[in-house]
Amino acid sequence: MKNAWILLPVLVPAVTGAALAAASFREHLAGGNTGPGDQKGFVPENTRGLHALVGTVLALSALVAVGGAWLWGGSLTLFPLVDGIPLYFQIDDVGRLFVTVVSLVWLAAAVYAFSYMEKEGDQKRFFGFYLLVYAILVGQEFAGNLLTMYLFYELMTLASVPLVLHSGTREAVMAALKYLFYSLCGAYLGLFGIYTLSRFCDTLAFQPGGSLNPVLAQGNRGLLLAAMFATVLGFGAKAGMLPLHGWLPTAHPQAPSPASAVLSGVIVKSGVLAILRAVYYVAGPDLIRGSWVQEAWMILALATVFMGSLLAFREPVLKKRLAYSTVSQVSYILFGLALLAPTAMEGALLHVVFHAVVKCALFLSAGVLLSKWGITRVEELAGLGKKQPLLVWSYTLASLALIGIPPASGFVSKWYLAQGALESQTGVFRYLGPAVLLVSAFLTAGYLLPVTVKAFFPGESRIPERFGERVDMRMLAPLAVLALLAVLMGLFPGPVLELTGRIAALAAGR
Amino acid sequence: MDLSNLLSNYEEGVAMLLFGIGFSNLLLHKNLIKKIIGMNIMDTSTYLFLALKGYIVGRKAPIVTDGITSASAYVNPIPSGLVLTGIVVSVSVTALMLSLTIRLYRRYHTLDLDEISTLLKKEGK
Amino acid sequence: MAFVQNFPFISIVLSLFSGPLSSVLGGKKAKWVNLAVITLIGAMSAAVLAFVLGTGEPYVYRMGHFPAPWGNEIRVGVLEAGMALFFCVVMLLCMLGGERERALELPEGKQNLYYVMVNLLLCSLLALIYTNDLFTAYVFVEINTISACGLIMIRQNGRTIEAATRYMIMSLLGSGLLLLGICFLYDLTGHLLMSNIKEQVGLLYAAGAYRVPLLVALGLMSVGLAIKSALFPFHAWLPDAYGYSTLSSAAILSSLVSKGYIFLLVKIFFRVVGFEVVRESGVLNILFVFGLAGMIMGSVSAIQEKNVRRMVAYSSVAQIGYIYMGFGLGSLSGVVASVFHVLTHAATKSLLFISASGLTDSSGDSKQIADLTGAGFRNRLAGLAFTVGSLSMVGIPAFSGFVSKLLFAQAAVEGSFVKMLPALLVLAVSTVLNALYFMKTVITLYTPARGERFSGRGFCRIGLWEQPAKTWAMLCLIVLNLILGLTSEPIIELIRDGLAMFE
Amino acid sequence: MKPGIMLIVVLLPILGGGLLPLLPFRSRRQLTVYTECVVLLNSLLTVAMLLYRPGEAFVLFRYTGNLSLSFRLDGLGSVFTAILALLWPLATLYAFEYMEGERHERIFFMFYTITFGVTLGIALAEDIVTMYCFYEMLTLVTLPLIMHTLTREAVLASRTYLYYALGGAAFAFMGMIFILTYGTTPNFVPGGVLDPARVGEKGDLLLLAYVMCFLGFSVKAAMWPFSAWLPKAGVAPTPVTALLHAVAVVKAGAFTLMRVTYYSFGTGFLRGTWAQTLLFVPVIFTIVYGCSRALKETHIKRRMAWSTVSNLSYILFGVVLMTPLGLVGALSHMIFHAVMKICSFFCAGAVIHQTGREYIYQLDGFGRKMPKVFLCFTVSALALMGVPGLCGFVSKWNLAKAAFEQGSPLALGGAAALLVSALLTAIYMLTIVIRAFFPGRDFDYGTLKGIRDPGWRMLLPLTLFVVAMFIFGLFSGPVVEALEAIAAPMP
Repeated sequence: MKNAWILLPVLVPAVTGAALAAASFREHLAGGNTGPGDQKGFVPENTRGLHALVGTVLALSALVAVGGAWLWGGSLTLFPLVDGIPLYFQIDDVGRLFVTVVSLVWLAAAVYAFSYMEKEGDQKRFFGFYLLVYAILVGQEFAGNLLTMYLFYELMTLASVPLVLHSGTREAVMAALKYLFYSLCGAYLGLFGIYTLSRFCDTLAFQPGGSLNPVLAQGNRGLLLAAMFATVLGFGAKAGMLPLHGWLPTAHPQAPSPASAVLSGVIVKSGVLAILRAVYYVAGPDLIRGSWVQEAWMILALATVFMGSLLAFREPVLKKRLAYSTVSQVSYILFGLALLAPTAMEGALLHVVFHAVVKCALFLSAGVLLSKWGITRVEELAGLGKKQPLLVWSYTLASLALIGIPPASGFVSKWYLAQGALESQTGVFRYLGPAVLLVSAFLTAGYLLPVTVKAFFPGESRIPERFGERVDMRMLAPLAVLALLAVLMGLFPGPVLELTGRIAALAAGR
Repeated sequence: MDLSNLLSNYEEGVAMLLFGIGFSNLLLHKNLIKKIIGMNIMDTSTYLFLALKGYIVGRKAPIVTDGITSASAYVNPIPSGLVLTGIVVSVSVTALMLSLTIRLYRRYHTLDLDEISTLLKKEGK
Repeated sequence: MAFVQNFPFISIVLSLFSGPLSSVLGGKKAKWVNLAVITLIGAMSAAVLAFVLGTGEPYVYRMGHFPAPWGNEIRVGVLEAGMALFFCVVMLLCMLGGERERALELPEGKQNLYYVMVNLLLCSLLALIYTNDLFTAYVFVEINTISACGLIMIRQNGRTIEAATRYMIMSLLGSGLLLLGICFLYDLTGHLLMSNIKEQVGLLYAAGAYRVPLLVALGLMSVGLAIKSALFPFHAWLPDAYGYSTLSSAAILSSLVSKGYIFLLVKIFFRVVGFEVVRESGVLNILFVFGLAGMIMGSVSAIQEKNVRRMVAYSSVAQIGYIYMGFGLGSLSGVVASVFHVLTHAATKSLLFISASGLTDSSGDSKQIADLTGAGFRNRLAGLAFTVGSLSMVGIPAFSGFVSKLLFAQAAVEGSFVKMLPALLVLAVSTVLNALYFMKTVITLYTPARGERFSGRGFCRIGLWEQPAKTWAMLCLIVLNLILGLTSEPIIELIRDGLAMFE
Repeated sequence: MKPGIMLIVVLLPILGGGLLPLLPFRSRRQLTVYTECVVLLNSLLTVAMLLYRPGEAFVLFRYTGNLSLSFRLDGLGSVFTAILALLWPLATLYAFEYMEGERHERIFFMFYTITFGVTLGIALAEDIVTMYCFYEMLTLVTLPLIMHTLTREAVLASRTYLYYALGGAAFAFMGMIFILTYGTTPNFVPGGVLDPARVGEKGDLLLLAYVMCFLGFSVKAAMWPFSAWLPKAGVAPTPVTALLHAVAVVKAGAFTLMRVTYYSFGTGFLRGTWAQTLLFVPVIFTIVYGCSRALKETHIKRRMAWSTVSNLSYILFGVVLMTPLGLVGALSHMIFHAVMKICSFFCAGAVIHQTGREYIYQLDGFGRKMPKVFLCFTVSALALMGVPGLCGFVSKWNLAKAAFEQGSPLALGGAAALLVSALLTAIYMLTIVIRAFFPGRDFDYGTLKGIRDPGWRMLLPLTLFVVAMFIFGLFSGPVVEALEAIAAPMP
């Protein structure tokens, strides 16, 4: 079997994760107290060993995944899943892009989590599912046809639920259920689209520009458009697009910070990936270009952008605020995709990368505040900057990047988005889009910067002593790295640009 | 339709009329005795009808007297036979009905069937 | 002329004279005489049946060898012989099944009178089956009525007498109409022998003369017989009569008496008037409508009924409805179905009555369905028998009811569109209704009687052989049901041949 | 192989079961061993029969005229037969543990075994009359099973069941009559047996007959508005509810519908007529209705029952599509749903048997106490939702494929309904799972003291079902091909 290596980064973390989860479950059965006797297998007892195991597995598989994706590539066909459509992996640029981002963020968050989760407890389960989700994401990014991708998409939904309800409180469980049902609802909408495409396309395998069969499609355009709309709506649910965005502000804050970091940073992107695949690689952008679907999509995206930032602006609780900002930021990406123009798509892809990094950094810092000093609201952190410059600075850098102030990375992507909008043939949206983006940028500034301001200029309010305690380096380091990355990518966007440009030219080129 | 037809054999008409009377009596009257009377009227009307059918004008009853032997001299004997049989039947039936009536009267001191039914319902047997 | 050919006449005479004989005997002797007579007649009918099947054509037996149109004739075909045999069997089983009740319920001195009535009834039934003379038929219809009335009222209580009275009144109305109809036919044709009448009617009809009187005569006769066999609107007397008379009477009345009239009606259709003529006339449509109404209304009132005997009685109203519906379809297959249903109903209804009494015996003689709770465990055979009967009535495959349902439905589908849909729908609906009340009872039978409302009710277990006669009767009837249900083909063939011989 | 084998596999359980109350068993153990042996032996025979297929028909005896009681093993029949043969022994095994301590076990196992034979009779019936006969018999032999506890509600439930079933049969009977009259033969022939010469202008009449017939048989398949009996029948012991009301009885209903639609009236005659349009409506409605009722229901078995209602309508949806693909979809869902639903039912039964708790709000934290059972339950839940990689997805895919291929708006609506119901399924299944595994931080496990997994006789079937779900889900290829082969001769 050629290219069997593709399975490695999927299976290895999956197996390890499953083992860990099983181990934690066994502890559960024993009623929480685990004597040394009742532990079998290679799952280590002490947290250090656990961290070591997780770290190595994650690092290795990330290495294999990214390295393999860039160096070897290739495709791999397994047994047919349902009527002749096989479980099929194929590595293309999109896969490379996403897998890189995912692995990066995941590693950073993992390092952070090692320290963070010591307070949370039940680390086995957490890291178990953490690895599991990673494996599934890799699978989704390497997936070579729509069905395989859908398989991993749905598995990912299910596997990420335990991350959300990790704390196990009633609210957490409710939030998890909400998350689950929203995503499933979306998934089934998407499935409707997949059914349709499987009938009207030559193949469900991804190929730039899609494989819609004009003969079959003859006279069925209405149905196809409806199906595409369902798809966008459905997968949009995971990306927190209107109208199925409700779960996001509830679920993300409930999860432990590393989890919410990856949720906001990466997992929402899997919705984006799904839409990208379905629209650009199976149905083909020409199908919906200029149709009501495109307009509806753009309207929804823009509305989400605006609404998201507005809500974030009004939100006092930091993590919720960040969650709302995710809602709006991801819709930037969706808007970019909706424009169906190369430049805009490029911008969208760039924003995928940048937003992943930035939002992860932001959530991590919020996590620090929460776990270290129990700070949830903005007012409470007055004067923190004096004591914790590194923390606050990296937060600030990240937020600058997200706002899109040159030269930080966000600027680049937004620039491309706006340019793409202006170039595109989408009537009123050519101007409406950039306008909304601009407004929401202001809002972003409005809801992110106050933190910095409060932190550095506490005014006369006295600074609590406990701010002095030093923060575990394992938390600060990934934070700093990500923040730095956010800026650097802004300064030297070359390699990324080159990659995204290639993708966009292939997929969205006329 | 012309009435001449009806007039020419009014006897049948009468028979039918009687039958109707008897029938409706038997069906509609509450009182058992009247029912029985109705039944008898009904039967009798039928016998009248039969007898009429058998009768041929200007002929004798089929009893051989003073040596007339050709069948053409007599009326049709069969209906008379039937009437006799019928009378026998109706007599026996009437007897049975009367006996039933007596039993009922002894038990319930009324001749009204519906009353009897209501009484029975009261008895609840 | 083979000696066998005398059997019909002999059997009639035998049953006729065994009546007076048993009136002078004591109860026990009378019983044995009666059973012997029935058995003997059954055997003779079987012989006749064999003979007729052998020759393959009907024969006419002149009493006293007077030629038609003066003499009185007996005419024997396959169907007649078969019916006679079947009636004997059923009657025998009913007598067996009701033995114990007769001993308990009938006043001591009157035992033998009962057998007089039964013998007379048998005689009249045979006569109705065999006779070829319309007026004779009338006479025996009356005898039938009288003896049936005797069977009802011999158990002396208010209900039975009232029922007997109502029954008499109804059947007098019926017989009055019948008689008048016969007179009309005689007036029109000048004959009383069925075959001759048929010739004449054929001629008249061909000539197109006397259409209206012919129609009137036919209508009078059909309606008269319909009334006598308790077709739906005229069934008021039936529940009381069946519900309160002694067991064997109820069984015999429900399964045989009305069937005698129905059989006579079939003969009138085929042998007197000719089925084509009947079909042309609208009479059948009337019967059809009333039949449908009966199928529904009978079941509906059965559903409301609390007393098990009365419930079964009401269900016979529905079953009679089936039969007339079959006639009403106006096709040969319809009549075949009806005749088969006559057999089915006779076999099943007697089974139901007998097993019901078996169940009530084990429930402290209470006839309320509610009190039968768990009776299926107390008297297992009766429970089984009742279940079989119910299933057959509902029309579950492997039981006789299924076959007749099948035949009815097929006849309906072959028939004209106008009648097809109502027939089918009503058939389906009435099946559901049957299921409603029969299956409810069956389930009650097998619901264990827990709780104090059943304590002190005089419930008792009844073993298999505590009432041997009843046990045998039930077993045989169950077997009869299965035979009708499983090997129906030859029987149906026989019915077809018989009807063909009527022509 | 001799055709007589078919008679044997039908009669063996009937006789074997019938003997049960008569045989002198000294201990419960002997009883169970005997029963299992009978069932197992019969399953083996059945499998053998499926492997060496008897070619020609076996005529038991003739009713009137051309009506006969005869068996024949064809593609459709062998699918149903296979399901039964594989599930019954497992269910019996499960029943042994479940029924421990219940009253009159003998009667129970007697009818339980008899039902096996009768259902096989339906599967092997060669003509519509035979099928009808066994169909009626099935109603009767399952009745005592529902009544088994003999409590008041059990009796009421059995009454309801009886009325519904017999009533439905009465209408189905009418349809059968039409087949007998207007068909060339009562036997089942792919593509239908209607004789165009006899049909003539009476097309609409026959469509009416078909609708009557469909509605009649759909009673057993618990289609709305005839679905009320199924949840009521949940009072029966779980092996019964699981096997009979998730597999045998309801599947028998679906099976008969396939027979009538594809083999008697014939899709060629029905496709595109008002009858099809008319029947789409209740079917699609039921798909959603069942789920929403399940959502409302808090009694665990009744919830399962309602979900059965909706899942059966998946099958019926495949049937009314009236295309070969539709048949494939229907058949695959018939197979897969059997596995999934029996598994989830058995889990519910295990809970009830171990703890006597019957309501969902009582299940908090059970995941820790009965881990094996609830893992199986989770898998079946995911399968029912149609998570890819489990068998539920495959059948849904096939159904949707058929719907799109058929292409009429109603069909597409049906496909949409499938997805809606999938979502609802997710909700009503996963709420249970989440409750069981994540009762909330402050939950006190002390309240669940002494609750543990059941014994191997319950766990073995569950495990096998779970494995089957995965296998069918991942390697559905051969199965689906086989089904396509069956559906191939359809016009």
